[in-house]
Amino acid sequence: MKKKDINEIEKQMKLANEGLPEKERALFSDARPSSVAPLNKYLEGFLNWARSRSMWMLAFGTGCGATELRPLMTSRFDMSRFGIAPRPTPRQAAIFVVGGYASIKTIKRIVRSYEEMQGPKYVIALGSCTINGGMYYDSYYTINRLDYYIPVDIYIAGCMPRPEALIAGFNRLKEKIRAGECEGMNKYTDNFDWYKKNQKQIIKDWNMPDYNW
Amino acid sequence: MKLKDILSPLRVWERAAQKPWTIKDPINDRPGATNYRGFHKNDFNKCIGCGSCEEICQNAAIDLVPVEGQETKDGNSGLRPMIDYGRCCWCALCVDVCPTGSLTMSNKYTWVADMPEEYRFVPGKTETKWQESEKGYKRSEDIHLIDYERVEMLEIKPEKRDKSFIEIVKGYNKEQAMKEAERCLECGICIATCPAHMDIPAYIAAIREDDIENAFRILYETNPLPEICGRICTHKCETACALHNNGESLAIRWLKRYIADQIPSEKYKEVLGTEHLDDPKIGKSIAIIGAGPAGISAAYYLAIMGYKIKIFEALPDSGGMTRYGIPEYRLPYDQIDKDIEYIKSLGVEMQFNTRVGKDITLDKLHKDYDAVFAGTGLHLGRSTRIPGADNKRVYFATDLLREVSLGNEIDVAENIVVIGGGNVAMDITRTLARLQNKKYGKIQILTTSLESEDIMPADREEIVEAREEKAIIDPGWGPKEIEIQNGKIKGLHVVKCLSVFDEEGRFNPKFDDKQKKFFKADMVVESIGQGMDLSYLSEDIKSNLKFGPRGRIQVNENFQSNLKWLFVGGDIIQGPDVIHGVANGYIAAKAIDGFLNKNDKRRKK
Amino acid sequence: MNRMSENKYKGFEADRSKYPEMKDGKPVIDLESHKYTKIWQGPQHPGVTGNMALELIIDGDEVVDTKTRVGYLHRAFEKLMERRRYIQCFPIVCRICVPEPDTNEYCVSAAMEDLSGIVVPEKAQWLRTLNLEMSRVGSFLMWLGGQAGSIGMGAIGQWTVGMRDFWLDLFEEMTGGRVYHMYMIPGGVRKDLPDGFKDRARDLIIRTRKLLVNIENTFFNNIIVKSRLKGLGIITPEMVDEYGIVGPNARASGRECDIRINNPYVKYGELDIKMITSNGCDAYARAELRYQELLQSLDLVSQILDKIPEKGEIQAKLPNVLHWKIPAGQTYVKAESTRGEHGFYMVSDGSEFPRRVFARGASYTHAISLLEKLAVNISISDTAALMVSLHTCPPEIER
Amino acid sequence: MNIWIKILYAIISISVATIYGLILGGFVRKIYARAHGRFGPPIWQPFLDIIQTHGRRVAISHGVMYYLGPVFRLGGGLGTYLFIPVIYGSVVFANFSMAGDLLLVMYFIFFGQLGMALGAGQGGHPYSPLGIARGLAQMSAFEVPFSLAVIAVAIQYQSLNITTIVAAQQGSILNWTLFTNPFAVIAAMISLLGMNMHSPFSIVLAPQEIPIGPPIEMNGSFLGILQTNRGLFAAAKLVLFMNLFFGGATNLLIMVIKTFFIYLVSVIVGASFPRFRPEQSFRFFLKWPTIIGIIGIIFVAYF
Amino acid sequence: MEQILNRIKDKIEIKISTKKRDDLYFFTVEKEQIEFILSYLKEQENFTHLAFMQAVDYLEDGKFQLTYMLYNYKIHINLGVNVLIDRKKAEMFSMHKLWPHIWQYQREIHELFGINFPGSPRVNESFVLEGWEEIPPMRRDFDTLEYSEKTFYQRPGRSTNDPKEYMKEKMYKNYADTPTIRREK
Repeated sequence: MKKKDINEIEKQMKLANEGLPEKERALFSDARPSSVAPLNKYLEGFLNWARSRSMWMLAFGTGCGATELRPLMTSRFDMSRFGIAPRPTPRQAAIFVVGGYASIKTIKRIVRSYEEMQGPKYVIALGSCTINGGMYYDSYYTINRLDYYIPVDIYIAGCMPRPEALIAGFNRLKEKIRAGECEGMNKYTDNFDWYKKNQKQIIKDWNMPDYNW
Repeated sequence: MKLKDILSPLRVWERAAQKPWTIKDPINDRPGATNYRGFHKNDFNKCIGCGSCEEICQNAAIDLVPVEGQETKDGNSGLRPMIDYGRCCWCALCVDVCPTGSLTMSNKYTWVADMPEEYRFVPGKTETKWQESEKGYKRSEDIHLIDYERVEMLEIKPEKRDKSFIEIVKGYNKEQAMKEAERCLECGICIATCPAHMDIPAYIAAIREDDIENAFRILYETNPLPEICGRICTHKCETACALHNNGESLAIRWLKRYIADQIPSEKYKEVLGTEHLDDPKIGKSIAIIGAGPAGISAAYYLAIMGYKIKIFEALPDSGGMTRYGIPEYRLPYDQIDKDIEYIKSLGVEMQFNTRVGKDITLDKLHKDYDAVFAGTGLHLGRSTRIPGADNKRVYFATDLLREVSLGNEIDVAENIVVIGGGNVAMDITRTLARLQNKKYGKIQILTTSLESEDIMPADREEIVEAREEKAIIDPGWGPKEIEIQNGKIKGLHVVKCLSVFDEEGRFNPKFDDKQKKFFKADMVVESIGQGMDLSYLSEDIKSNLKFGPRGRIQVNENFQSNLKWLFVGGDIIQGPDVIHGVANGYIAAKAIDGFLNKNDKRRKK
Repeated sequence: MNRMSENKYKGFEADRSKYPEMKDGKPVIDLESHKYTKIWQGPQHPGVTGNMALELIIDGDEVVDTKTRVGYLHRAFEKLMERRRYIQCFPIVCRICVPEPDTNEYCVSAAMEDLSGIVVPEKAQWLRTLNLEMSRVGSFLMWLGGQAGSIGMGAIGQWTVGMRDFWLDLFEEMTGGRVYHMYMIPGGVRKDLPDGFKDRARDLIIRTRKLLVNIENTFFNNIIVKSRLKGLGIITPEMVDEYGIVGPNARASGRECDIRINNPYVKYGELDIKMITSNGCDAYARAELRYQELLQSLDLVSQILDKIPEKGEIQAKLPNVLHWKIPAGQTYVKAESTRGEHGFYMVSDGSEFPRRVFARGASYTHAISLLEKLAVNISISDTAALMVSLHTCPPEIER
Repeated sequence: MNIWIKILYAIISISVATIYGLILGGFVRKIYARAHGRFGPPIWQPFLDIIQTHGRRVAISHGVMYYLGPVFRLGGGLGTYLFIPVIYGSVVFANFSMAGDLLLVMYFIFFGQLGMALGAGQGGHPYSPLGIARGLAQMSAFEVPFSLAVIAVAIQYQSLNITTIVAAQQGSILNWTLFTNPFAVIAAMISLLGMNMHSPFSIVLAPQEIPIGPPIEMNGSFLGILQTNRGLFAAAKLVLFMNLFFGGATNLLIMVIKTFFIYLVSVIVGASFPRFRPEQSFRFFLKWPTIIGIIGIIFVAYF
Repeated sequence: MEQILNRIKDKIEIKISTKKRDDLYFFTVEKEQIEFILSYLKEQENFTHLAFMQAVDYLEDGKFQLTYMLYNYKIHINLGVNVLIDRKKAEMFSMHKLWPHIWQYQREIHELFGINFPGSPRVNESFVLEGWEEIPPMRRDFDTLEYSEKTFYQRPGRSTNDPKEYMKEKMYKNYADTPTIRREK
């Protein structure tokens, strides 16, 4: 292969980061995210067990769903019993609870936070709004299907889902994690272009790097 | 800085000594409240698939889908709501609006799924954990999203009406009609039940919009006799009405009447757009026997399709049974005229006092016209054939009604017994009651029927009104014998009737001979059904015609007999009622059109 | 106001004079100079119900300039209502404010009733009053936890949110919904009280009072709470009109504005209710005032429970809601939410759909104009406390 | 003694201390939870958290210093711990106690924080430097009363060797510094509140103000190391306080009981008070505890 | 209140004035008078509290209606002042001198309705929308459902049946449409 071709391919492998101003591009990574295969069966099983017992949730309450997270965190339902703890920063969180409707302005932050989370990461979608638009199906400013923008592992029905339903959702997520079925992060990197296309279609002022490392 | 402010906060730890509030096992320990709005349930036995839930759902979460095992029938569309939990907001408006009360909610609220597509389900069909759950939100009887009470129809008081034949029902005024029209759910289930398949929701919507002319046009799409039907239709649609499940059905008939009443007869052509139909263009002509609803309906549609029509009628005026079988207090003659004059004005010729078979033969009609439609109706009375029924003071109801309509004097007796439980029986009862009242100043008429009160075929309001007019209705008796002394009727012996139909639904009355009664009478009127008079068919035709069960001429679904040129419809085929006649005439008219055009093409080939 | 004159509060008044450059009354901040840091707080923020971002320019720990950024929760309710039938509006409006949805339900129902001339039956009015007052209790409880949490006292939040959950249980029994009650429909309410409800409610009032005593001991008599909240975010009485401040925020600055008393709606006119005001003007005064109002609300709930009639219609007759037309006109209906004046301006054009519905939330000015003014020259530690102390509810800003 | 055996003992000692520190952390969470009216997480939750953080597949790094931050922090923890004799008289838990170790320990307490500051600064998130500024400022502030207390202790026992100090306190409960020099202990205990960073001195992490501050960008194994260190460092601090002021421990059980109660002071105060504003916190340390500390020194030196 | 209305009527001409409730009045004034009337109401008549300011789109008439809702703390009465402005030349005076917080209403109306407020502070800053490229969404001619369907991918696979049509299909399919009226031409 000629060197020129290799350069070309390398260039294609890089992200364009077109939303950024010229002088800032150098400050951001332009590498593509790549998927990470699970480790060998037993080690991964052990880690999955630990992951399922220590679920760090990003305390980003988007939409109404955040309201029911509060009773869940506090004395009546006390989710810390189940090893679920809120983390204030996406870097440390593994679970993203998208609490219902996401306006365009919020989905931008959701995408960004999701990308900043370090894998393996899981997404729980609450309520009707994330499934098929919910009661805002005809609103010009809320998305209809969350799975078009980030991969979703669990959907919980309700408007709002009650804390009990949320706990049931977390339990189901635990099962899935232990069974090793939650590979949303790899799904995201494998279908990266598709997700990006969808995201860029609705987020008109894309002024962030293409992938928020 | 106070010391209290430093020490007092340490009382936080008081809480540590108390029992924590935490629920041990939240998923199982906490069922939803008794009227919690959880996941949906649907009782298929009650659901009629009217789609009100779909209509009111502000999230467009509900679809109506066909469900296996749910058949489409009168008053039940066979569709069932499928709910998308990707839309639902659990506001329970669908539950509150459900006219049958079939849609409810359980108190279950936990549903987790991996795939969003799972969240579409048909409550009642899809197997769910909560279908059997007892608790949950149900429609409260105290709240009213839909008006289940009909707007009251003004009627003339019994004291005022029982002497005269003026129309009882006054009809809705604009305000009342709008209010009544507002009750419509627009589900459209009634359309299938209406024999003429009138677009009921559309014209009711037009009333709501106060666009009477449009409503009127919709009426004429399938029914050219709105004034008649607006008064005396058997309104089967109203039994199919979704509101009927939980209250009073919509007064569809009265609304139809309201529309027709609003348009003066001189505006008919303008509104319906039939000003320039005078000259038939096709050059084919059709003979119609009988100016009853079926014949007139056929004539109207054929006329607007451009055929030349001639109607032969044995009686001196048009309308058939509507004029000669229905008393004037229910259907004033000028209203019949209003409908029929318009049809006449479209160029339909009517020849009265001409009995086919006597004054003109059917064969001649066949020869002179391209097709013949016979809607001759049921004008012969049927007898109970009990001992004494052959007395001259035993009458048939149809004959008496015809005589009254023709204006002939009737020898009304002081004590009358009417046998029969149908609408005709009520008509004759009330007619004779009026005549009695005129003649004797009092009413002594008794109506008895085989059927007990709850299964009497007459309309409820007819029975109520008859009673208001002081006629006695004593149903549930089987006539045994008319007692006659010296050629004069003394009365009627009856025995208790236990059941009318057997288990297979056939007519097979059972009596209890021990319970007897005697009704005193000078005159007996039989009103147990009518028969047809097919004497106009010549032997030749008769032998070629195929007959179906109960002596009816066999016709295909287009009311065409096996003689291709002869179409038969109306009471002699279906019914008996006006709306079937109208529907038959409508179908037959189109079939005749198709039949003649087809012949055309063949000839050209 | 007396306190205002004291010298010790003077230092907390927004004073921009010490910043280098002022242009048109605004500081010119050059981020390139590396003297200032621009930092975003939010969209997620504990203590605030909903997402709202503060764009802060800080100099060290001190906030130099604040801009409120909203829109994360914009769902276009008003646009959606323009294409929904009148009856379909009430489930959607309660989503405008999550901790206290009932005020929205009441306002939109009352606006429709006002426009179409429907009179709500007596019992339904009482049930509405009960529901509104209970929702105030729930919202205040949540706010109290938020205020404590915003300055780092988690225990109070744990208690009050837990206690609020017991109130939600009552709501669930009464209305069938936990958070979104969708209880008040045009014409009345949806359900009568269940059996034994009053006893359970009275029991809960006693429990809540007990908890509040505990909170008074630990939160209000707390030296650090006082040191942090006193003098924070001073709203002078003059600012009340200038910034359209309503509700507890205005009452804590001495303004007598309580719609329940000034313009009584539903059955508030028949209750024994007193205007609570304070002259503290700062965050601590607001917290104390809200605490007093919470106690008053508990008192009102028990008053209502005593007065509620046993029997009666719970809904006036509506026309068929599927084609319910409301005569043309405009109206403005308001109610006192925990944040202040909450109103709905509804314009009808005689069709089956509203022409325009506007939800006026109290946070609209509190969180933007007012907060941008108050959140200057304070420590970055206090922005959260300040934001909560104004009781901002972002969903009602952008709707 | 053979150096290898010493190292082996040190490893055992470190493991025990870390495990103890983490369990103590888990237990404290449960105590907090009780005050909140709930049950709280299981006490082994910190271990699961550490496994989980180490089990992350991706761990983004921001540069060399970013790697060094957690390492320094752990180094600080180890350094602090390794020079404190944990159990008086025990060979295994003697660690590398030597003459003047008290100074070394005090240095190492600081060391970890500084290292962390470097690493967190590399993360580039604006909240990190805010948190670091607060953390270092507060540390400087509480270091004053703490140092004064330590000086008082050193003066009192005429030694900078912790083992000696512990030895001097043996015999009777009245020999504890707590009773011999209560002022110094009060000053030290107040600065312990700051050191443990519970409310009202939790200004560094302060999730409501500067979302978790310095470690905001830390993730995966970086965070795992920090968490491990938290267990170790907590144990080290408590053991140090126990040794200096509460008579040390002669066996593990006494160590556990004493340290637990020392920690409980922080917990009791922590649940009762909200957080200080940073400057309030600094001012606080430089005011009362400092005065008390000075009184402590005067008390030892002249009485 | 009647006195106040009379006093106002003395000063300017009020087009429409309605009493909605005892504590709610509305009247309509000309665009040019708005500045005067609002300051008069605020300064002289104690209508010091501006509850809100909003716009209504009357697409059919080509007008925007602006409403200023005032409140009087002394007599506890709400007063709505309506102004109709031309939809094509949608522009209004900024009232931020009277009430400082009105700028944000004006910013919102500017963004959602596209009405201009020259001189209003920060009026061009984005309020709730981010990266909006369509016409201002609260205008009546903006169809939100259509936009949503176009942009946000509704989940496919749903279909519904109208009971009316479905029953026709099942039960009386052959009962075809009305015969067309054949007319002379």
